[in-house]
Amino acid sequence: MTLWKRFLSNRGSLLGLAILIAVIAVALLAPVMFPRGPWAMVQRPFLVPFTNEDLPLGTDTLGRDVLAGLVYGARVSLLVGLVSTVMALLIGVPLGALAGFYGKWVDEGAMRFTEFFQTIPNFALAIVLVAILEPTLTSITIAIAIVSWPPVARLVRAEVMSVTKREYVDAARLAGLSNMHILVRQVLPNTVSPIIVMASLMVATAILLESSLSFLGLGDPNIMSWGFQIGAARTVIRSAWWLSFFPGVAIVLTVLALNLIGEGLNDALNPHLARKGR
Amino acid sequence: MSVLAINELNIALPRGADRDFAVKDCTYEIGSGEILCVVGESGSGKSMTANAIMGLLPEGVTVAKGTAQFGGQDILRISETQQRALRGEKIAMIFQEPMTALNPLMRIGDQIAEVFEAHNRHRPAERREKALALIREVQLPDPEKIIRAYPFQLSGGQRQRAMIAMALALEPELLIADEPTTALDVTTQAQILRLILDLRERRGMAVMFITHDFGVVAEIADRVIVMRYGEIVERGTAKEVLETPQHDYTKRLLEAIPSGLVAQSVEVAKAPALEIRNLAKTYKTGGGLFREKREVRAIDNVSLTIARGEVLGLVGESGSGKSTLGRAVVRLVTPDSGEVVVGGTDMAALTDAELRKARHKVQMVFQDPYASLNPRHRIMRALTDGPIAKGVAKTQARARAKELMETVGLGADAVDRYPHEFSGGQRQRIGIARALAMDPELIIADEAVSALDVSIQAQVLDLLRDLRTRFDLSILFITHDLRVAAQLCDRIAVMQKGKLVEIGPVSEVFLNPQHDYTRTLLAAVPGGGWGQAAE
Amino acid sequence: MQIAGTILSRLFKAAITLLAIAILNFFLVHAAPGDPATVLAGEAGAADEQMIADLKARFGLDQPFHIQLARYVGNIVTLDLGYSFRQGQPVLDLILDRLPATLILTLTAFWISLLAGVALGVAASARVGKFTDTLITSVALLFYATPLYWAALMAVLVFSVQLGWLPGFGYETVGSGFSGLARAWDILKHLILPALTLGLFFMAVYMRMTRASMLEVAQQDFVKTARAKGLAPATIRRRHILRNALLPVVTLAGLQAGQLVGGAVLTETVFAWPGIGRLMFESLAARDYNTILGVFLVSAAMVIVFNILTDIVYRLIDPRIGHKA
Amino acid sequence: QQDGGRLDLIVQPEPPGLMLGLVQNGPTQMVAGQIYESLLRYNKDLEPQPSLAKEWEIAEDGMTYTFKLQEGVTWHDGEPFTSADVVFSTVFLQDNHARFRGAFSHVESVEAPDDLTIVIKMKEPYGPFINAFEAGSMPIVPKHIYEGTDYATNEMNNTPIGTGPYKFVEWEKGSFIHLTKNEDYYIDGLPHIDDLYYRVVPDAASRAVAFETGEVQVLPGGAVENWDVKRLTEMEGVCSTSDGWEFFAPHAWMWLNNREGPTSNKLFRQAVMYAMDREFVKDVVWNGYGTVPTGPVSSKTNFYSDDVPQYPHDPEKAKELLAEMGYDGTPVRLLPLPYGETWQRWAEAVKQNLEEVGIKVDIDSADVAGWNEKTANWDYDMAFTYLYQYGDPALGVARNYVESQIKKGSPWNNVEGYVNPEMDKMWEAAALEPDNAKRQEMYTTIQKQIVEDVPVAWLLEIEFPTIYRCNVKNLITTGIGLNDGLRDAWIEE
Ligand SMILES: Nc1ncnc2c1ncn2[C@@H]1O[C@H](COP(=O)(O)OP(=O)(O)OP(=O)(O)O)[C@@H](O)[C@H]1O
Ligand SMILES: Nc1ncnc2c1ncn2[C@@H]1O[C@H](COP(=O)(O)OP(=O)(O)OP(=O)(O)O)[C@@H](O)[C@H]1O
Ligand SMILES: [Mg+2]
Ligand SMILES: [Mg+2]
Repeated sequence: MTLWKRFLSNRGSLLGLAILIAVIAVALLAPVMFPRGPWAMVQRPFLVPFTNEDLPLGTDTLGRDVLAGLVYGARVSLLVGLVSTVMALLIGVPLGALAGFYGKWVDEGAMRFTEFFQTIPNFALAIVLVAILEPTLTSITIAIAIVSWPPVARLVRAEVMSVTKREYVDAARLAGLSNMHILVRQVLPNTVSPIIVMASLMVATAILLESSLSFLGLGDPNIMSWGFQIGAARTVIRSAWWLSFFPGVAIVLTVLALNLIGEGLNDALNPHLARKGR
Repeated sequence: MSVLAINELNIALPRGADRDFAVKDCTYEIGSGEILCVVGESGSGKSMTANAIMGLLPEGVTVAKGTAQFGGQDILRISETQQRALRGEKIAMIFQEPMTALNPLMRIGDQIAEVFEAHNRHRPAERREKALALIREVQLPDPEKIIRAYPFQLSGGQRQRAMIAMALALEPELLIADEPTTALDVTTQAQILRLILDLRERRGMAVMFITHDFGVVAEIADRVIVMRYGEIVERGTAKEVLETPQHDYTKRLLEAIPSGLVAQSVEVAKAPALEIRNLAKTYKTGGGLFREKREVRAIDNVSLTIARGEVLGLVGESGSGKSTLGRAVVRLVTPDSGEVVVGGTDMAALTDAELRKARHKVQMVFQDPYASLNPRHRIMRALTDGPIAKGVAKTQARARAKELMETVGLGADAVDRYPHEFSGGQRQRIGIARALAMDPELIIADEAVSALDVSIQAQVLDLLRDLRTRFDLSILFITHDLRVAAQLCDRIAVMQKGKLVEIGPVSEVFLNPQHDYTRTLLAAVPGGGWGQAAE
Repeated sequence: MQIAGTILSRLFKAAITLLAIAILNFFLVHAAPGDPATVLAGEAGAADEQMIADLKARFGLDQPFHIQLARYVGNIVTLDLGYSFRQGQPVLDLILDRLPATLILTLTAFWISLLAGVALGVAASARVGKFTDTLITSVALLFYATPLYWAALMAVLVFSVQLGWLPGFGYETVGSGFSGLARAWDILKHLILPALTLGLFFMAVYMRMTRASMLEVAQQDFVKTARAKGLAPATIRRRHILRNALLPVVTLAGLQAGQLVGGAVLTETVFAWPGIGRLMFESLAARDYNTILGVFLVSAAMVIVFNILTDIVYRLIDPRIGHKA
Repeated sequence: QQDGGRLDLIVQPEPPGLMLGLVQNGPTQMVAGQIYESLLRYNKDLEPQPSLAKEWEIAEDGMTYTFKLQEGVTWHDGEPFTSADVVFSTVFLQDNHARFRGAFSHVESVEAPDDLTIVIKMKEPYGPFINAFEAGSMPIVPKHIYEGTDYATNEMNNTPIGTGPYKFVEWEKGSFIHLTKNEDYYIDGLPHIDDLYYRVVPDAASRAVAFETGEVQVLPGGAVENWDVKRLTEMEGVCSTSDGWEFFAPHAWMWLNNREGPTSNKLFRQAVMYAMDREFVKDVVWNGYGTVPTGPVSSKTNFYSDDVPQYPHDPEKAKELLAEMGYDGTPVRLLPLPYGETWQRWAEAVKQNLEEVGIKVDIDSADVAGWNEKTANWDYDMAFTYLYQYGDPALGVARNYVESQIKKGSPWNNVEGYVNPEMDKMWEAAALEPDNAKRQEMYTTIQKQIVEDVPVAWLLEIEFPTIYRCNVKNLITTGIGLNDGLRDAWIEE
């Protein structure tokens, strides 16, 4: 696979991939590494990092292991990021594709509908949705998905519109293929590269959004996430810097990794850059 | 005295390109007031030579060896700053593609005046005057308006002339013109050639003219060099090269040129394969915020018929509605009114589902072979998707695809390759194979050979001729190359501004044109020697 | 005149959209658990049935839902945003009070991010692949990935608490009695930290977009034409590449400028900035229906206004749009 | 003592309004308590002190209260203050003030024989009545502004007029409320400070920063999270006090739903009490502030008794009780109070404690409105809350345990659904008993029984330390704290 090779030849995307794999591995292994879970109060509170071998990252306000929280938080952050992105894609891609492909009233209708969701500032909308649904992991994921699909729909619509105008689509029509066949098998595959790149950005944005909601006290209280850790630590940021620092770094690293991967995919899928051999 | 002397020029391509050197060991000179035509097949390194002289090689491409003496210095070795001083002032270039060579967001006048600015000539107010004078000189209509216009408001020919005005602004000693007329129809092409000749007369500048059209060579060249695979295979005066070619490749090129002779056509009088009655199509575009509506009558009440086994040539200037007509026949464009009857069924009256069933009767070979192939699908899929949708069994469709690939001369194994692995001419043939796979009664061939150099052009035309005799196929052949039309077609239809202005047997239209526009068109064909009946 | 006509028709469409959004919002907001009466009663630390009944009647919550909706729509149509019973003020006054602060903050952040982002993008693209490019791209990525509120807290710690250079929160020095220039300077000082924190993220976005766009435009033929004229690289970059590269950036900027108005909740909260983002959030917490709806409507209107402005800017940059054929 | 200067305080959250007669939530009381006054104030021992009433007298039988008003008092707009205003206020508050309504349900009539005298006649003797005259409980509002108008929409609500030591100047919504010295205050020489600025800073961390950078000088209780309290109080020139909450005596507990689910079982509720490590929470979450309560009545409130069953942290005992009841592992929902990080951590600690003895807990989550909705509609298993005691069990405690106060729709009554008719009779009798010794006896019995039944899980007698710069003097002088203390405060240069 040349795409894969090209992707791996990029140092940035390789680094991103390595980080992401590490994060995923840690997330999967969490119960093995910390069988008592992230909430157990294991030591005195505010234990400074690197002073106790068993608790390398110290403890938080209630004496819980920061590292355990970080590791369990990885699960939630990734889950929210990935699931909400997939949901957003599931709404945005079909809607955008139909709008772009059929045009006319389908387009008009779909775009009005999209505009609806775009006109309310998305963070505000997320807040309202979480408030209505009450903060649980599910409702947060749904809210994030709901506010992030409109750009997907717009992007896919624009891409599909432009691909639909290409001559090979006309050729497919001449061959007597049905509309669905053309849309699914001829048009959509040619729009994947910008969608992939955008999706990588969305995963990152979703993680940030979840943490922002947590910061405002709209997180799921039963679930340890990085945003929760930072939000909970912000009032002690002066006396216990590490409580928000480590999860902050974890977010930065993960988002960075996702971006590097997205950028790498973008480059790998871009024939211009491929030709230059960069 | 030579203006430019190139010695042993080698241009290296980056790793992974199709060969190591784009240009290899080229040596030649251009004297002042001389027009040197550079011809050769696509990819032979013509543009690269020109770019090297300008110091504008694309990234990764480098000069490996050789010198280019200009005004007493080796311009391949001087610094970027020194090169900048030369560019525009001493050496100017007209690029191949006028549509994209102008900044879309800047007024034409400003773009011309910018040349003065780059070299600190004149005061700002004077620059405008000078730009205006140049616009007059290249005979753009309505100079006062044009100077304030944006590129998109100009036609292709007008843009090309604006480019020329820019190139001539500082009266350079050397003008490099890279295929400046490929995209233009013959009338516009003729105007531009005249302009260049005229300027050469008046200013005595040297011209390096890159082209693949031998008509143009015959018309303007003093001397000619022929390139292939980055090497010069032949050189000499225009007369020498055209009349007594030495190298095999040159000979083949010259043989492949469609002759200017018109075959006496035989009337084909079988049942009609296609009847078009009172067809009309008007494009309305725009209409968003700030956007005003634009209306173009692309087809204006056109009626014609094509008999079984007949080839009808459709010619006319760019934008006259030829492609639209072709697309309306296959219903890729829905006409506003009129009928399209294919083998007895009115295509325009079918429902979507019926249409899908009837589609296979008419197939189209698209103008741009690359754009019409899905880059992500193998050729096999391009050739079998249609037949399978039509109801042909999979194995049968695959067998037929291989057979067709043999027919068009590409070999059965080629079905497993992706479109980008083929050359332009090969893709064109894939397009034809795809059309044939549907067993059509009628093929619309839209500028099927315009992008190809003459040797490949000849291959494709042979194929089409062969197919017509073998399958009794009807063809609507859309082109802007009248020589090609004369070679292949039984009848010729001439379009102008959406209207059919003339239609008749080839010999009649070419030898005895009735309409003014047809006459202008014919007169503009470069290379002369036109319009004799074949013995 | 044509333009005035299209703007009018666009505004009309916008009005319809706004009305629809208002109704949707009405359902959304009322779907949240609790109502302003219970919140107020809850805060009072004591309540009896009579109090809650009184409050409900005062807020019009004793009416059936459809009547409330009808009343609301009636108000909206007559451009009346209603009355905030909680705050005892017409919603419009509340919003107009807060809007300037939000506009100052978001527009400053917007311009900082746009100008700096574009400048950095241009700089990075000019030296693509070199050290400067790597540096700019990495720093931008870092800004992009850093949670906004975290950056905000850090900024306050460093610049306000440790260094004491800048005020850490608030809109202006309270009770200073400043006026005129002195007041403007005072507000400016308060503005720096929040505007920077809010701007950094978007700066990164614009930077990346500009860089990509510059690189793409630089490939186009007309750039070669410009070089063939003998123009200096800086001139080419500014006059030819940048202007063309800006088109997608403008589109994005327009979308985001609109979103910024209602979207600065976090920054406004951390920096105690008295803007409408916070007003929205606090009203939501208090279920002050009319106020939330008002803020939503105003920010939706802002989004639409910015869309129209974007179109105008677009048209100024690109002559191809809106031209007679 | 020095006059002049300006004092910046935090008010959190921003009050919805300042008209104390209409709105009585915490922040409103804190700001409007400087503007409005009542007839009395209460010192730290909860003894009545003069305010608008110069002297007062309670008849032997407890059936008549006579107040003599201060002379020469004017409203902030210059109108004279008279007994008519007091009479009008009782009418006004009847319509708008739930707690006032409760206390005044024992009142027969209010009369003003002359401009400076008020006579209140009771229907029955009501011991705690004398504790009901603080500004938050009975603010005196100007008759000349409100009489005959629609109170709720009166324009003047936005520019409140009172008799207090400070006058309203300006309210920049979202930023600050500015009060200024009342030059015509009826006590000569008071107040000392020229300007008060109540600053609205929504984020707790920013509030700490505001105090550190010197931008504000007073952090009222609860303005910063407890973890910051220690750091701030250790700073140079910073003082703190837990005084000023005696009247309110905030008492925190978890409502345990007595109606359904595992919490309806007394054994389960007792297990919860044993399972919780309340000392740990006090030390860690509350940074050592506060007292672990023994029962429903705060140790600061009158008629407190510690002669009740004790519930130390004893997980084993808790497990035994659970086993005895046959707890089947049904998960219980825990609703924290959405008032910031401290409360959130608290809920997490409790959850952890309970899970350690085998009770499965899901933390429910809701914002203030959601919390109100859920508690008011009994849609919870365990719910955090804290309530004020207002100096007397009859005013602040009884409402949570008597059957007559089981009313859906308000989170400020017997939300847990505790029913004990015998106790109800005792509560009633104790409130009407004029003899304090007898009252004490009855309240002791009540406390014993209720602690045995564990209708709610008492968590903490909350102490809200007020943190301030030491150069601010006389900041807190009464049992009501910052809510009315600033008339005596002064700033040392
Ligand atoms: N940017 C590039 N990188 C690598 N190889 C290139 C690049 N541009 C052109 N080439 C290769 O250089 C060779 C010469 O190209 P050039 O553009 O000079 O051809 P040409 O003679 O102008 O052809 P045409 O008639 O099609 O314009 C070709 O083999 C082409 O594939
Ligand atoms: N999709 C479209 N929307 C609007 N206008 C169109 C569209 N397609 C073609 N036109 C316009 O219709 C006219 C006829 O176009 P058409 O493509 O048929 O010309 P043509 O004769 O094929 O020209 P060429 O020789 O350049 O291919 C032109 O003016 C063109 O600008
Ligand atoms: Mg070329
Ligand atoms: Mg065409």
